[in-house]
Amino acid sequence: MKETMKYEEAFRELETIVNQIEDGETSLDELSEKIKRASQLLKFCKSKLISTQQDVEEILKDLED
Amino acid sequence: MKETMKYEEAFRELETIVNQIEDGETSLDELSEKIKRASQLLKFCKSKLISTQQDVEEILKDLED
Amino acid sequence: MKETMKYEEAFRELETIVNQIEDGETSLDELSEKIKRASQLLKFCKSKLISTQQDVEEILKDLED
Amino acid sequence: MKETMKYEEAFRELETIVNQIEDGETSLDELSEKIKRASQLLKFCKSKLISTQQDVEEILKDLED
Amino acid sequence: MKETMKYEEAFRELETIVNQIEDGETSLDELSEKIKRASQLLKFCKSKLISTQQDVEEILKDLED
Amino acid sequence: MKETMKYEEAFRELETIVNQIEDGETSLDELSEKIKRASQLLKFCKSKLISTQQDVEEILKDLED
Amino acid sequence: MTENYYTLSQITEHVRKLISRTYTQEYWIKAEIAQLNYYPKSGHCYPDLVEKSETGVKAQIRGVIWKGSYERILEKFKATTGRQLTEGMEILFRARLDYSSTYGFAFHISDIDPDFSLGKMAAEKLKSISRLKDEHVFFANKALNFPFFPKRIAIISVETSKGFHDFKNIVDNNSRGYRFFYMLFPALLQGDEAVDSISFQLERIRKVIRHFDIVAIIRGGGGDVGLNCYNDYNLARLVATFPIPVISGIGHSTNETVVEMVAHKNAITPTDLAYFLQQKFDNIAVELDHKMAILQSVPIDQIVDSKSLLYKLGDRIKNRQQLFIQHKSEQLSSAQIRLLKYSKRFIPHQKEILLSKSLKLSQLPVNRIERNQENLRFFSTHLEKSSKHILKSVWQKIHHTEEKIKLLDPVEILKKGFSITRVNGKIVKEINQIQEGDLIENQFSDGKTESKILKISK
Repeated sequence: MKETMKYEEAFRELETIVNQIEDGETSLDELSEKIKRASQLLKFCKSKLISTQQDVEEILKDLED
Repeated sequence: MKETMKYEEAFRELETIVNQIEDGETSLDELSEKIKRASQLLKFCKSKLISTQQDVEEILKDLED
Repeated sequence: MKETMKYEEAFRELETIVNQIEDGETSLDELSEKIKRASQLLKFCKSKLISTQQDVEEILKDLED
Repeated sequence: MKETMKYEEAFRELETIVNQIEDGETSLDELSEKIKRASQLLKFCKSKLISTQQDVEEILKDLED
Repeated sequence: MKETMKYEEAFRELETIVNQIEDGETSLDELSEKIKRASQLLKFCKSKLISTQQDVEEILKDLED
Repeated sequence: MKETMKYEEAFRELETIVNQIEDGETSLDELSEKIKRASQLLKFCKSKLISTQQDVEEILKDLED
Repeated sequence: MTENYYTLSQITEHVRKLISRTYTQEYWIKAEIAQLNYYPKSGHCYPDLVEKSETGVKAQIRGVIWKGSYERILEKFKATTGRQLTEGMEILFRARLDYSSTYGFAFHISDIDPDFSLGKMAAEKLKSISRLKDEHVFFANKALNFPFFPKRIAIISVETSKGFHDFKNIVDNNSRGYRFFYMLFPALLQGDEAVDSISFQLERIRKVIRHFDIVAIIRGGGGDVGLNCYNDYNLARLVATFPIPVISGIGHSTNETVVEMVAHKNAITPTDLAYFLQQKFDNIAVELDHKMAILQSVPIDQIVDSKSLLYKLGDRIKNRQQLFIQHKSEQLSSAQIRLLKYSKRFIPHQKEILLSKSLKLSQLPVNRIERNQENLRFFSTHLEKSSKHILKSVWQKIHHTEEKIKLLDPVEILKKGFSITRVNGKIVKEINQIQEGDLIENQFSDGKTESKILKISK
């Protein structure tokens, strides 16, 4: 998963997959792939909630320009 | 049976065969061939299901951590 | 009777003959020929049925394991 | 009477004669001739019937076992 | 009377004469002639009938065996 | 009177004479002449009748045998 | 040389007396403060009061507010309007016109009407709103999509303010461990200087906007005074057109300011703002938990369902093939039964037909002969009967004719006593045929007589 992936994108993708799974639209062949992906997305989203990697230095540098 | 066959395909083919046998659309001449095919499909589907189940369970276990 | 004859063909022919005899459409001159043929067809169908049944049972037994 | 005559032919001719006699289409002058012919046909038919019956019974006996 | 005369012809002529006499169309002059003819016809018919009857009986007796 | 005269002719003449006399067309002078002719005709007719009757009876007797 | 002249003081003294006599009382006057000229050292204030027209200054006069009045007036003004007296502000003041020989004209201001200024401010606020609306920017910030994860916050506040402190407290110490990133952009948040200060920081934020999701304006306490800056058109416009959502947490109880109106959300207080953001994260967390629950249950259910479907299919195959074979076997049995039944029936049936023909054959000729015999017998009887009948009727006719002839024979009539009369050989039918004296002849059955007529009577 790209680090740059936006959390909203991730959340939307997760939502789509979960809806597909919930609606039974997922074939068994795709199921484990989808769940794998959903699992990654979920982890990513959760981690986003409790982490931040914003760099103040960078902002300050940007401000000075 | 191709290794690349999909579960959904296999299941549909299996269902078709069962329906044909049920509807009396099968001639006796084809019966054993069809049952043989159905048997192969059933085995294939079962193994696919079991492997998918294992995959899914692993992913989900990983998710709960 | 050809060894390659199909069960369905044989059964249809048998049924046709039985119907002809039932409806009195058969002349006496043909009667014994027809009954002979019907008798052969019956035997053929019976043996086909039994061999198919054995085949199918074997395949299904294999499935239960 | 030809030995090759068919039962159906013989029967039809017999029937025709009986009908003619029944309908009064036969003159008295022809009567004995016709009855003679009819008598021969009847005998022929009976013998054909009996031989066919034997054939049929043999075939059927085989079938009933 | 011709020996070749047919029963049916004789019978019809006889019928005609009987009718004529019955209807009183016969003059006295013809009467005896006509009655004579009728008598001959009657005799002819009777003998024809008897011989036919014998023939028929013989054929039929043969048939019953 | 001709021997060849027919009964019918004789009877018709007789009848004519009787009718003429009855109608009173006959003068007394002719009367006895006519009566004479009538008597002759009557006699002729009677004899014809008797012979015919004998013939007929003979034929009929022959028929009954 | 002119001997008649006044000294300056004579004139100014005259003017002073004239003015003091004319303007004996105070007046309410409307004017704009051109310059405030407040001297904090003395505490006095000497505002330049002007009236402007389109072309320029129409009137100008100096004002004087002594320290005591100024403190009283300002306190009242601030209490009512929430503002300081500022240059450019139009005020309604009570003053007496005064003339001083040395300083010239001046208004000694004893009071300023804060309500007038309040009305003016309200008008200003309305003007700002309508201008923003006219420019179609009033709802621009609200129209922005609120970020899904409002995680990176540019905060405009004062480091030491209570509001910022409250906000940090909530955001940094939430029980669920959410981590927000925020960065302070310090600014004055009230009073007339606030407009420039906030605007400056907004411009700074704009430079680094890619690092931020939202801007939060957080004011720390300080009551309702000094909030008129948030009605400033320029500041409001900046907020409204800002490229990311601006949330206000200014914290006051009076009417909503224009900045708060155009902000994406007005959270009222810094605490509310913090809770609002936290709530956003809560919602996401709840959604994620929900999705996780689905992920944990649905696929397993699906697999279980698929398994049961598969087993059912397997069962169906087993059952159906049995039924199939059974059905075929039944078909065969029924064909066999029918074959036996109808084959056996065939010949007896044919025999019956033959027998019926045979019966007909033995019966029909006998009937035929009998019928003919009967006909012949009938003819024979009829012949006899009819012949006898003919002979009988001929006999009858003959006898009848014979009788008639007998009756008609004149001889027979004469025998009954009749006679035939003739005269001259002719038969007499009428009396006129004869005359008296005629000789007549009478014929009898057995002879004749001759006689003479004696008399004729008619």
